[in-house]
Amino acid sequence: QQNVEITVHYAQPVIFKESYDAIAGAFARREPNIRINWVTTPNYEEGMQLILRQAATNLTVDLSYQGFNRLRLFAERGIAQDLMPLLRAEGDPAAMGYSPNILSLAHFGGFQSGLAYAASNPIMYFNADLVRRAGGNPDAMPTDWPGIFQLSQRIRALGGGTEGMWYAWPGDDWMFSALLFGHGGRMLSEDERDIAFAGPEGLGALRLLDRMVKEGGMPNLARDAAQQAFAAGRLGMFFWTTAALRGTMQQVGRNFELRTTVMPVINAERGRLPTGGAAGMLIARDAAKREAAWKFLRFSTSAEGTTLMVQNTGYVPTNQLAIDEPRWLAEFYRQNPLFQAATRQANIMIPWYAFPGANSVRVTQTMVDQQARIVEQRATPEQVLAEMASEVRRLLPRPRG
Amino acid sequence: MASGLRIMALAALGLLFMAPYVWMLAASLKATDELFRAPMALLPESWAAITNYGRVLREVPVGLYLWNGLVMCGGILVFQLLFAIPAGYALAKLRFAGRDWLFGAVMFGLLVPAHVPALPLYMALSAGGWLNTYAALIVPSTISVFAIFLFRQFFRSLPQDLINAARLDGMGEAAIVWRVALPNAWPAATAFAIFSVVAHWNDLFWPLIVTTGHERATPALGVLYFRTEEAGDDFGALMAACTIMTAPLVLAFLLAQRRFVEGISTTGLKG
Amino acid sequence: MTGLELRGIGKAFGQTTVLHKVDLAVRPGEFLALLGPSGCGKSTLMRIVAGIEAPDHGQVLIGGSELTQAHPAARNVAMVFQNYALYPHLTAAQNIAVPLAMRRLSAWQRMPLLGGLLPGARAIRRAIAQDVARVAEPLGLAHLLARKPAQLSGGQRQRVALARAVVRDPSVFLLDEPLSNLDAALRSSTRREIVEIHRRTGAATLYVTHDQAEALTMADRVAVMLAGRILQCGTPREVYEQPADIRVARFLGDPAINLLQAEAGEDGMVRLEGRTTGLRTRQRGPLTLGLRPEALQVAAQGWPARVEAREYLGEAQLLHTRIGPQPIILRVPPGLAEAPLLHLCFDPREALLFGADGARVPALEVQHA
Amino acid sequence: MTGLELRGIGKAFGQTTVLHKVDLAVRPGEFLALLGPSGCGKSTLMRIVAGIEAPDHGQVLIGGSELTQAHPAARNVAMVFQNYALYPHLTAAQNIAVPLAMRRLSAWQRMPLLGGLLPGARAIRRAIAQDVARVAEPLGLAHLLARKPAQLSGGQRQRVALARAVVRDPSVFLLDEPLSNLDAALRSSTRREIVEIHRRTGAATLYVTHDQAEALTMADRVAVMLAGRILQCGTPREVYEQPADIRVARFLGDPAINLLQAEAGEDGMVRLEGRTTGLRTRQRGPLTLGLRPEALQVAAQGWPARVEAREYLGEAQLLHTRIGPQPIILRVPPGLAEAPLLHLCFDPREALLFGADGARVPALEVQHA
Amino acid sequence: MREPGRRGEALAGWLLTTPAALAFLLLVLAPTLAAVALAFSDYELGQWPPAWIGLENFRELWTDRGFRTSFVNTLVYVGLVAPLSVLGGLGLALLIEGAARGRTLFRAVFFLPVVSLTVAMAAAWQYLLHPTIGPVNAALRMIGVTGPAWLSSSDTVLLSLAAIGIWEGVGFNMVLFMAGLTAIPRELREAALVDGARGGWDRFRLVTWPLLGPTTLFVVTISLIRAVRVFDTVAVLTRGGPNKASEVLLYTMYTEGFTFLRLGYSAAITLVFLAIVLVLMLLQTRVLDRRVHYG
Ligand SMILES: Nc1ncnc2c1ncn2[C@@H]1O[C@H](COP(=O)(O)OP(=O)(O)OP(=O)(O)O)[C@@H](O)[C@H]1O
Ligand SMILES: Nc1ncnc2c1ncn2[C@@H]1O[C@H](COP(=O)(O)OP(=O)(O)OP(=O)(O)O)[C@@H](O)[C@H]1O
Ligand SMILES: [Mg+2]
Ligand SMILES: [Mg+2]
Repeated sequence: QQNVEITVHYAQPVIFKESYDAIAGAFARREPNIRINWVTTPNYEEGMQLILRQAATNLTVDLSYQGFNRLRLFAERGIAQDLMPLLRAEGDPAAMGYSPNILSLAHFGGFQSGLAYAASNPIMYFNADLVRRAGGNPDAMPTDWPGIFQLSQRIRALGGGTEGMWYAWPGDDWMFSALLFGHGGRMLSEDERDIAFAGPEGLGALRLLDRMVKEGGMPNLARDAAQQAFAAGRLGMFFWTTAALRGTMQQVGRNFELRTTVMPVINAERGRLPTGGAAGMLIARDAAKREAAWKFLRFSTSAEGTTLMVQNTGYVPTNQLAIDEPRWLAEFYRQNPLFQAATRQANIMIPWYAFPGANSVRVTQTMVDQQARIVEQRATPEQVLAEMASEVRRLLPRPRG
Repeated sequence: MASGLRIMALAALGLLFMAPYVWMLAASLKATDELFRAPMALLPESWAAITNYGRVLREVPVGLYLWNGLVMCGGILVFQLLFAIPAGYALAKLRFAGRDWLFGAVMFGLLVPAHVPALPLYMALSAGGWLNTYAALIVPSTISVFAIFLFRQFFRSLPQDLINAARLDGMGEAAIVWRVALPNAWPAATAFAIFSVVAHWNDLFWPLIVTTGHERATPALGVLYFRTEEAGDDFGALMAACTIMTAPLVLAFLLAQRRFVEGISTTGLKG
Repeated sequence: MTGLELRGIGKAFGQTTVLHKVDLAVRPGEFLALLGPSGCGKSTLMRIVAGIEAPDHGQVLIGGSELTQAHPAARNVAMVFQNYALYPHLTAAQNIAVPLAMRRLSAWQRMPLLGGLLPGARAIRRAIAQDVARVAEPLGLAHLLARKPAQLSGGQRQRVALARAVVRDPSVFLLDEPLSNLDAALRSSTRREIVEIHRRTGAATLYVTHDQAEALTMADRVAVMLAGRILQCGTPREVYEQPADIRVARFLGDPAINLLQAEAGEDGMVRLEGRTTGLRTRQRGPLTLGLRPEALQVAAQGWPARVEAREYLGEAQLLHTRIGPQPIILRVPPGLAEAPLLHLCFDPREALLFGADGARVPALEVQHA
Repeated sequence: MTGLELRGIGKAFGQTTVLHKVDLAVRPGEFLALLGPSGCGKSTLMRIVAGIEAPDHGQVLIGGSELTQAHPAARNVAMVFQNYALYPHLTAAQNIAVPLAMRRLSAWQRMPLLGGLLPGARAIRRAIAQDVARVAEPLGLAHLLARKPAQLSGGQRQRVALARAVVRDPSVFLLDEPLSNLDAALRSSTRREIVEIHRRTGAATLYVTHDQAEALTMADRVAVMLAGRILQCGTPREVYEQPADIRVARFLGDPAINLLQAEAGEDGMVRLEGRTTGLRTRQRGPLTLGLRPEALQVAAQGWPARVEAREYLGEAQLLHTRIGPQPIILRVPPGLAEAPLLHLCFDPREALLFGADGARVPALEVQHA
Repeated sequence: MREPGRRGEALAGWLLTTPAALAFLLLVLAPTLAAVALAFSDYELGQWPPAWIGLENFRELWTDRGFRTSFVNTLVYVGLVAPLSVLGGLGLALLIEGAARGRTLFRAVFFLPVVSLTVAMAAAWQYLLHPTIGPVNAALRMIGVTGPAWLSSSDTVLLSLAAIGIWEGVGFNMVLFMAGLTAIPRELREAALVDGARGGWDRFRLVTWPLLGPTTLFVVTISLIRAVRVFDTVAVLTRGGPNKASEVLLYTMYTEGFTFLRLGYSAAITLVFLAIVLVLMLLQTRVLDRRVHYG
């Protein structure tokens, strides 16, 4: 068999490098004729730019792992390819661990535009020392928001610039989705022609944000600042993605006892959580490269690949076999209890909604900007919801024809 | 006593200015978990300098980055000077049709942010198969309108009779540029050299676009790679990398300083 | 050997007209001094010849070819700037060597490092260094060659500027007050050096100076310029002894010529303060009588004069006196004429007559007064 | 009225010692000319007095107070720089006004816009403008006041520099070759103007010039400086007629003094080229005999001299002759002594004698030769 | 008026400017025009070919709240940073040049910000200005003041960025001014001393300031341009937030183009940006260049 060389791109090497290296090592033993060149970008955003820029000239990347919410954009621009035929050719997807739930994470543009590689969901990090000093019990943290707020106020009362809680609302709409989905809401209507968040669920989400400030005493911090404050032992509870777990552990070090737990429940029945993470999408057009790239993608999302991924990152597995069969990951979770919080929420994970059309990224920015008004207490949730609704509506693709 | 006051004021201001650097240096000596401890201590509790710097030197090809930086900055600087000095001289001291237009173009060029022509340039380089070469790093920056403007300003203050004398002595305009104008604008040339090198040494935007991988990575890009691939939130090591990459610039500045002190005197002239 | 010719040169700075249709020719091998009061346009004229200032009208011809438009470097003229215009970044030796290096070395050979390695370059550089030393020696610059202009005294700078001009063989020398900052001894030795160089090279020389002694001793001809016009151009003797215009007479001579109100009677006899002067002229009525201080003698009889002041000059003294109401200065040996009241006389052949318009009026007949 | 005193001033630039323990006093109201060859240290001394160069040793006293370390502005001296140092961005009038504005207006009143509104400022500015006009007028600058230095001729710039110095009443004037670029007429009128200003203000004045005539006519005393040392300081007559040193004699006088090899016999009689000179001295052996060109006369008998060249000076001529092998220059009226062979004689009272070390040797007895 | 002798000069002028002009044309002008031409299209990264939509983008700009905020923010930022960094640079240059000791040291200290690596400095600033653990607020707490959330409050974020901008620009300007100071002939300063300029201020007003004219014009122009083009600090420290409080033109341009992928719209912002600054610049050089004294 002929030697093939493929170029594979992924973002956030800080988080993912070890996992890809491990997978590549295992893959090389299996397919010695396939050589992989790696291209990385610091974050998803630049990864997206890289692929789009290349699309405008000549593509050199054959396989790219992109953030879930960006996949739609590539699908709509005809860069990502439908993977279902390839998958079908190998047999029943579900038997290979690609359950419909998992496939749906990367189902955009009406076809299977990618295969989920790693998934994450928001969790709560907390400083067990502070919780104890404030009279809380680290082993039985509050499971609803009012409880959190009370604990937060008690931690703040410790003084010396200590803050109680911080919720990672800035950046993109992911954490807002968590609040919205937690209420059982959704972003757009079924046919994607109109918004659906302007109802009671959306208002609930924004009110909850408002209460975090009013009742929980949440300070106005940037995300990096919050993370630093947390690492410095000055922040009690920190709500953010499980993906940051490894870095946080490193920063915290021996400063205090770091613990994690699930997100507080909002609506026990309809409440869901958005899924972050990456999916691989196939770009290669050249037949040989395409085949080789597919082989790697398939392997990286197989039970074996997923196991390696989880062991080296802390993400939630995205292969049903790896989740179900204890031989893959049970041992790992026993040894790393901090990583369990995310898996305990895996059952309520749903895809991170990606907006359609050209303005998809802008929509998320608009939502963040609007939330800032609440956090800075410059507007009520009702005002914000109304404006957010009208602005997002304006940015949605106008129905053609 | 006035001079004492002056030095005190300078020292106080200097401390303020140094603060971020002090933090960077201090951080490069600390382990990550010490870094954000609430009452910050300047010196680390447990010295992690060896770990941090060792990690940088071990995990990234520092020498390669520095070499790439040197080639890129050197190449850019040479061409910028080659293009800008004659142009600056012509704009300052020669009268010719179209001069005002050219100066207008310079002023316009000053306004154009690097991002604007970036995409077309990228496409051209890509079409020419130049991506990931030194040429790709150097070529787009070879023209510096900043330099043209700077040299024009400094050359304009040169006494006209100096140039007249040179013409009588048989120098052509090109010879005047290099033999009379430039030697009398050394501080400006040095200032520009420093800025050019600093700007490109630290530039992330363009190298990130035209290079992939370590092979042609510049120092700033190296830091970025180090952060994204290795260090992540290991601030201590990251700051160690920053310190290493910044040090050559600081050294270069210290060496170039003398050029500012050496005043250019116009005592060749009377009146 | 080339000459220099200026035809109808006109120049104005904004509203001020500085040169009015100046015609001037320096013959091949000639040394021509340009003399005129401060601000009359001498330097401007020189700069036009050199090609660093453009005339508004007129033509500059060097060696017969029209070069009004040519680049300074193409004219092959050497110039001492009134303000020296030394290169501040070069040592004295390097300053002097520039015109040679520019002409003898090719562009490649002039390259900083590489140039030295090229064949021939080293030999040429050695030759240049020798030439520099050769001109520096008589100008007393030998021990100053390694200094930069900022480390030189005023006079030393001026000499470097001079050396830079005379180090080569141009077709025309333009020297703008090249000795103004030198002391008497250096000045006279440098004067001799310049004359010697001029003799050797035979280049047409245009020499601006405010020092008449310099102009009169060195020049073949002197051009007297006033307010942008050349009033007279002739040999030193001509301009000094036979000035064509009262302004020329007034400008030449130190102390200045005495100009006295005189009157030509009906008979044409010129009378000064009531006494006849021995001069006769065709004009009638008021005239100006010019008498140089050295033309006057103290005598037993003549015009009675009151001495008002004495100025000691070393080798002579100046007497400020008055004949009637008119002031008159004379130069006499020191120690002479201590009395407060003297009698003055003069040789009418040395007297000059000017009409009301300032033009010279010839004396028809002269008798000893 | 204040005087100026320099005590043991020493100054070196790197290895070169430029001033060797210079002692010099300018008495209150005195006009002292500093004369010396190019590069001897005159400007450096002036700059030390002004306080813009610091001496390595010694003290500067102005009006009796030690001001060696004082700020230039605190010394209240006015200076004409040899290279003018005009402010290129200011007009002639503004240049001249600077020292007045600095002293008469407060810092607030000097503020660009606001300053004009402050009480009193306008009146003071008017007074300054009047003063500027007052000094500009006699220097012939009245019509040039609105020009910037770049638009002025060399001589005009120099006059602006002079005007800037003389516009105020300092305790000391320092004038460094203030007239070097002026023509004879302007020079003599400006000379008179300076003397007048000096008389009026009575400020001690230190005046550097390379023009002896200037030094001798204007100064109360002349200091002759050579290679960083003051060799003699005395009245013009003293330094010209009774030089203490052969170098002083050689430096003063234009053309320079004739220095001839002579011999004092056993009887002390001084002989020149075999003929007795009428001078007697206590020294024996070879001596140098100094004779100024104007001390020599053409006579019926005396030393036979061959005429080798003649230089025409207008009011006189110079004869370059030789007595035996020794060259000798004399100054005679023009038109005289046309013969190629002459006889020269001199009044022994005007002759100077110098020993082998250059010091003056007194003549004991003098008889007419 | 005839301008004889100028033909050679003109030729030399053209020859000397040709390399620069060609490079400028190829590397700046042509790509810029190409990029700006997109302003009349709906081009999005990855979607080819774009459609020409005339002035549609500009119409949208007119109503875009984000653009307006960004415009005003930029003005405020420029208004703070440009004058303060020019004055600061000048002040430092004079202070240091006049200092009796430690000139080398101080020059280096104040120059350090110029060589700063964005990655490192972003981390440092984030830490120094951290609302709870940062030394700045810690110091404020010591004197009983509760410091604001410098970089995350919409009240202070622009001020903080401006302070950082000044910090970066002052050293830059200082070096330029020092280069300019050396070009002032020593004799003129001496003349000023003799003429009675006692204090530094007198000498400054009389000689230094007027003769620094060309340098000052340069520094002012460059400072304005640098300030108008502020980007790095916004991108790494605040990303325009919170709620666009630190959104500036170039960052808007960047996000519209590269994050939101709307290159056409981004080009329209560029065009408006260029037009505004070009007019300002022309005014400035027309007015100032006239008043500057060149040797
Ligand atoms: N900065 C300097 N470094 C070295 N040597 C210097 C410096 N300044 C002056 N000199 C030397 O010191 C000597 C005295 O200089 P100064 O300017 O005082 O001479 P001067 O008597 O004024 O001469 P001139 O009549 O030519 O103006 C000169 O030989 C000059 O070369
Ligand atoms: N750039 C200029 N703008 C306006 N007037 C000027 C300019 N240059 C010279 N002038 C004027 O032109 C006249 C002639 O100047 P020029 O320099 O030729 O005089 P000059 O004869 O050399 O005098 P000096 O003996 O004083 O050097 C002067 O009155 C001068 O003020
Ligand atoms: Mg002149
Ligand atoms: Mg001098």
